[in-house]
Amino acid sequence: MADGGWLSRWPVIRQLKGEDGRREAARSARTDVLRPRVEEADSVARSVCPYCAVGCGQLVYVKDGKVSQIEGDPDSPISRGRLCPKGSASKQLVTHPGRQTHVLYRRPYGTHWQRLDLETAMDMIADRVVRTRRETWQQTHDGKEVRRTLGIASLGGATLDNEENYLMKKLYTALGAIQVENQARI
Amino acid sequence: MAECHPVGYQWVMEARDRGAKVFHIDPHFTRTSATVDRYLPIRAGTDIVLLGALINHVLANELDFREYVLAYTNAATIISARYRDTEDLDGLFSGFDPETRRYDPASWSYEGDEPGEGEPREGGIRHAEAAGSDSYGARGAGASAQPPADPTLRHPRCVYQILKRHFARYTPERVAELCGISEEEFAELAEAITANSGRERTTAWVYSVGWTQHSVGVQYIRAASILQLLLGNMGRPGGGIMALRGHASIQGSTDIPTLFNLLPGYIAMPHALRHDGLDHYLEQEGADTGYWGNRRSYLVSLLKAWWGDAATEDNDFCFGYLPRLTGDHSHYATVMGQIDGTVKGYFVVGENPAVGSANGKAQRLGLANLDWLVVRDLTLVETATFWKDAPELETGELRTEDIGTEVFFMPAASHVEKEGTFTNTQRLLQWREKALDPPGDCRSDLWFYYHLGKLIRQRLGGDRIDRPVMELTWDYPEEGEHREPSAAAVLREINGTGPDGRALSSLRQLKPDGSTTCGCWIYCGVYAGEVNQAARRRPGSEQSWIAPEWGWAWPANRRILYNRASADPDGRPWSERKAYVWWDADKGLWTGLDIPDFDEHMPPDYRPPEGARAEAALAGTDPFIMQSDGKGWLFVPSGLSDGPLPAHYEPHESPVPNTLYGQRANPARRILDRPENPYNPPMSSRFPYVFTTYRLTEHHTAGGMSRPLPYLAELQPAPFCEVSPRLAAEVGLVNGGWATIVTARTAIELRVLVTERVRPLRIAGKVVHQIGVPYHWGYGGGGMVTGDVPNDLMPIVLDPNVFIQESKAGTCDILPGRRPHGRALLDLIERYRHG
Amino acid sequence: MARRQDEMVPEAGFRSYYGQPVIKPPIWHEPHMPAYLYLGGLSGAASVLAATAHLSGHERLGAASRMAAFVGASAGSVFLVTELGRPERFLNMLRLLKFTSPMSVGSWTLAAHGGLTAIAAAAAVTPLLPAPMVSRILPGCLGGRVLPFIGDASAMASAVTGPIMATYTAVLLADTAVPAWHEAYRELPFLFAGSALASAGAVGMLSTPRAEAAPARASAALGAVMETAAGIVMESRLGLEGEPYRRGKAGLLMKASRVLTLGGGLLAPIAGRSRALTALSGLAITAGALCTRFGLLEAGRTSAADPRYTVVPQRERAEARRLTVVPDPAAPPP
Amino acid sequence: MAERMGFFTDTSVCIGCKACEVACKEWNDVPDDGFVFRATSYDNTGSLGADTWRHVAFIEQDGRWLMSSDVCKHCTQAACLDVCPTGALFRTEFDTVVVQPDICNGCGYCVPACPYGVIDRRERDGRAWKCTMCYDRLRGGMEPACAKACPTDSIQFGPLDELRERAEARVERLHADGVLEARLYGESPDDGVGGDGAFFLLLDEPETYGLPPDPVVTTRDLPDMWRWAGGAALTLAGAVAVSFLRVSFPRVPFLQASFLRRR
Repeated sequence: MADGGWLSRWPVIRQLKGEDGRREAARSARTDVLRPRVEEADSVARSVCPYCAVGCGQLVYVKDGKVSQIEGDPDSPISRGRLCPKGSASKQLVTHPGRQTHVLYRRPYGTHWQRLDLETAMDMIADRVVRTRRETWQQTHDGKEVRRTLGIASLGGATLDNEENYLMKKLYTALGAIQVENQARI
Repeated sequence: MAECHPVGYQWVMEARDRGAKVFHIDPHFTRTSATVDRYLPIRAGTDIVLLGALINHVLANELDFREYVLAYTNAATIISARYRDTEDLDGLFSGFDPETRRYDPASWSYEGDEPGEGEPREGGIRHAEAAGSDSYGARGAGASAQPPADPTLRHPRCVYQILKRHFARYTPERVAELCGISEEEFAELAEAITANSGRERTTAWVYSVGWTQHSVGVQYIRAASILQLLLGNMGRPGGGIMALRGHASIQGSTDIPTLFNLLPGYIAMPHALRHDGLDHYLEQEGADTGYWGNRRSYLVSLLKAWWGDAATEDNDFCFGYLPRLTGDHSHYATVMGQIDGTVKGYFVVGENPAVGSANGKAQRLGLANLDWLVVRDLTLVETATFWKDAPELETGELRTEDIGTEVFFMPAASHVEKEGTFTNTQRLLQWREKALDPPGDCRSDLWFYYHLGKLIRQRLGGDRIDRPVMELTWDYPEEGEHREPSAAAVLREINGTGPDGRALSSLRQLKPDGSTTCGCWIYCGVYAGEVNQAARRRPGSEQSWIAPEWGWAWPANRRILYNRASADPDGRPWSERKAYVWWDADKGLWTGLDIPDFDEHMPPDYRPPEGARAEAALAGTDPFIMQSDGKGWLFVPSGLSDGPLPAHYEPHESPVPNTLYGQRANPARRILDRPENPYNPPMSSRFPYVFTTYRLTEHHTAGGMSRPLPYLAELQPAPFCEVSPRLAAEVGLVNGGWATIVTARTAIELRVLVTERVRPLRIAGKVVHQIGVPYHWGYGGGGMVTGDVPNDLMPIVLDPNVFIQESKAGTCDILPGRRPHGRALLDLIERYRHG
Repeated sequence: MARRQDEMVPEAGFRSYYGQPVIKPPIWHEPHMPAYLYLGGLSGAASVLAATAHLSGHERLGAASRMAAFVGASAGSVFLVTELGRPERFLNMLRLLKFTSPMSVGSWTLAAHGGLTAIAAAAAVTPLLPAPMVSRILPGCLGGRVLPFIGDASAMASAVTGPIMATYTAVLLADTAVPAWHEAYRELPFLFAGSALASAGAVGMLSTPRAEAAPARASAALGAVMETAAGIVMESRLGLEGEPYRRGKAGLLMKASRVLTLGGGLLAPIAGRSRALTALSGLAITAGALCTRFGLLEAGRTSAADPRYTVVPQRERAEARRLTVVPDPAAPPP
Repeated sequence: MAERMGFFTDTSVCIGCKACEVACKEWNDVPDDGFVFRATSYDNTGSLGADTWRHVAFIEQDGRWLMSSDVCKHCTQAACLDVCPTGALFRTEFDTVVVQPDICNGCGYCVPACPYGVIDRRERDGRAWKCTMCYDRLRGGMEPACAKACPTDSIQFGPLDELRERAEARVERLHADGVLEARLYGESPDDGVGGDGAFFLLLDEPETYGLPPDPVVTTRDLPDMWRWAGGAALTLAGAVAVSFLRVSFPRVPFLQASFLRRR
């Protein structure tokens, strides 16, 4: 069929040459070159599903800087390549249009969001932490040294990485923030 | 399990295929119920009656695995003569103070171990107020290594006899009366689990938040532990009690806790009123025998990891830098602090309390009273948008223009856009490779906290308040265009280093003198040999069924905890079928399929010399090495806040009385009696129905990671309740129509699914209807599908040990049709509150 | 306890899954599909009428029928193309020739028939046009000599494609899983042929002077009788599967069709002297033919939408076979 | 040509998780099917269609809850393929039935032709869509997305002959275990569609799951249909002739002349 010419590719002509009209003759040029898109991935990362705690292995395929597929890792002795509906929806989780990619800011008593650049937002948050910490610092409580602030609290989800939890606890503890909690309590 | 952990459930299906008999006990007929041998519907909040009756069945018929029980549990240990049981005090244990509603556990001690005057070493009011039991869960409270014991089990004060007496009233008749499980069904269950336990066989229990989210949740697990210890099912393959955890790294979030009462590795946060310096703290916290005897090494290595060279022997290794607790600083206390105005700034990181925590209104009122709020997430969850779409705006309780909270929404990187480890439900750490950079302003939480820490340090001076921050080791290699801190470097810090600066390979290398560092002692070894062990990916098909070279499990890559118990006291497997680890006398070490959870060179005939410490204080026959006496605790002499043994108490909100004891509900449960948190009166005709919440396969928690996804949202597009045909007929509910569920907190509207999967139960002579409510929906949150918030119905009433809310059993009323809106909603609730 | 359907999750009984259809209803739209069915049938029968009229010297009737055949085929094609989900790809209809696909056969037939009727119509129209205009459009002798010949030949040829046009659409409907259509595959072609004939007759008698219209009237009458007879046979032969033709909107349309077609058809031969009656008859037949087509589509939809029509006959068939075949040891006990 | 590949969906181990529905959509980029609370147990996608290529049915019965993942049957004698005029539908080297989206012109004929109600036209797109058994994945030696995801192996993929053997063994095992209602559906090459490339183990009558109890490929009767149509066509021609006969009989002698006459 490589011999070009629309006429020779015209399925009716191919039918006349003896090809089956419900098989070969019906195939389009696109069909002939169809391959699984994961074959064209630029990279594959071995990951873990972010939903429940079973810890199913995931393979994350990336093509042109975008996730092109996420599916089960057959090597995982936990999941053997299988995924539940949530795990199977992981690509949508990371690519869906409702995902926010900009910093948003709501000023006190404000009625709408406004954009803020990341650096400004980080500076503003750091300023607030430092200010609130100073303003609410407790050196002692009932005569005992406590070295803490009850003015700053934190609640983390349980999809945080261990390394993230570690830095959070480390920083908060050094700052004297003790109301540091997690989904694990809930 | 099929519902919430479908991929894990493949192994249950496989076990069934090989002949395992599977029971499902749940108030709600789920996908699991549909695929097991026997489904037993139970009234929510009564599992201790069932488990207690199973324990009674085992004890009364002497079906326990006696050799195991004698050798490996504290069945023979003799308890203080001051102890009084619920049998004696009509539902209370000795030591209860009605004033503070707290227990003094002194009388629960082993004989000869009773504390003197004043605050006991572990337990007690201050301990209880700060959720101290949380740390004991893995830790083992103080008790002596060789307490008095009666191996004949005849002593009236030995644990075995106390147990027998305590559980005698937990009969099949009581199960039928309180749980709604018939005597025949109970007999089938009891027969199955006892027949399937012993040398040749093991039985496993699997639970989830259906056991924990109760005002007596910890004691549910305790009850199962007693049963499993009696049947010899702990530390053995195919045995155990498995907690199926619902979030990717919720296990990791307790191991390396972002929890108020814990430091990494279940080390208790210091308490201002209980501890002074480092030495005093170590003296007060935990026993000297068993592995906790090494706690100085664990804590000092942690302090060295955090404050590096600044931490020296002379300054208690900066122990004083740790802020002190003075009571309850948990999530719900924090929310009350927000409402009261003490909490000014709040970070919410990958969490959505506005719809995900009990009593959503209290959560939102708290958020509305902050100075500033930082929300980090993938989408605009309700916690970020409450100021413009909270239900309280419609009722007039809040007005956007009056809410002074400054809100920062910081978009987060997804799991494929950062590297790091999750710890799964079996304590397995798995490293995720990064697939690509996060888009736009999205950053990992690692990036956020690292750079925030740097910015804060730039703003601080050197006074005594700021010194802990300035001296903190806070210098990680930065990678890539976003200057992402190296997660591998953080993991290596967690693993710890030796005096030579090299990564440690085992927690046994940790030293009390400050020569080692370790961010989390139970994770020590995850970077052994300078290799990220959590990143190991040897295919399962190329390994044994234990798959030791896939990821890394704490501690020391052991896949079954306390697996010394899989061998008999002499170190031989209980049976060939159940061989797991065993003593190899020729080589003089423990060996087997898994890594032995035991000092590998300690022979079975080892007996500790007088004055021995830590693991050396335990015998070669003591498998439960974290406990001070090396035994599995049937009876808990200290550490728990609500009793040494489980007792059935009705949920805080319950439509029926407790027919077992005069004491209706858990006397030590934590009640937050405030205007924001009104309760339904127990046994109230206004709230005649039991309701329970749960998850569906198609969604995740409060929906933050599922509602915005069309592929998941379309599968379960609306909040609904499940009711029986009988209740539907009584109340006038129509399948596919609307219902309004009312509690003292609020009323929400849901679609109705009338189904025979929900069965009315006959409880104490009357029909009790249960209503099931999946809790995945919220009013916004970028969700494709929105609806009222089921968690808004929930009261805040907490388990006294770990401060988890009772969200699995409450009471409510149900009405046909949609709810009123605006003021009319508040009026409706007022009417219900005041009858 | 009494259990109503709406009281609980309906128990998916032996019959169906929540009362949902087993098969998909035809997705074809109104008026496209029924209009095409009418126009295609009209064109097909009209071309036969045209050829026969030509042979028998009914030139006016012939010319009118040629026009009807041409307009039917071309307007029908427009409806057909616009009915496609991707109209720009209508040429893909001629990628293959598949005898298993009535639509493929129909497409080729329509292509041929459309071309033939166009030429035939052109030849019929040319003499009516002013000669200068013709010579401007057509070069040399083409207008004068060749076109009439080709036109006649095309008209004759279209008498071959015409009956196919008039009946293949019956196969098109019958060759589906829609019980009301499939089970009617014997009668449907006659119904279509009759209706097409009546339609062509009606157009013929409406557009032809009374003197030449007798064959058209006869065709109309014969067609109407044929359609009615086929319809009666069909409904009496089909059991449950025929129910959609008798019920609801489809039933109304089919009844209206019956009255209009038969009324119009019987009126046709006797309306000769009255233009009004002729018009009444012709319009009644046309309306009847349209009702037939709309009714058929509607009946097909009803038939597909109710799982009873799919399940019950199949269940009976399966049961009958089970009773006659040696019992399968693996089969569960009843 | 490659071996014939197929699905064996063993509903006795289906846990109704719908991973198949989602995995299919993720791989094949199938749009959502709307957000409708249907109050039909846990089924909110309703049925197979252009935007749902795997569909999990939930049937609540006394004491049991049946779940079953439905899919295109990839019939041996596929009506959709037979009636497709453009050749958009074709039979692959794996003996599966696939729509080529670059060819389909949305004529819609396949839709009512399918005896299982599988294929449908996506109205906002104009073309017909259905399960391809992940034809692109198959060409790369991968298994279809749904079968790969399925947590309990309820959906099994492989050479059809092998699957048939496995299914027979499974039914025997279930019968031995007392599950007498277990039966195969669509596995027999002798059925009305020549056997399904995707067949099922069911625990109740097929119609309970929304499946036709005795489907027959409509084109089986096509030769007959053509014959009847031929008869009708001839009758039509005859009727026309008769119409002219009665009134123009006298002109018959001129017929020949009329035909030859030039204007």
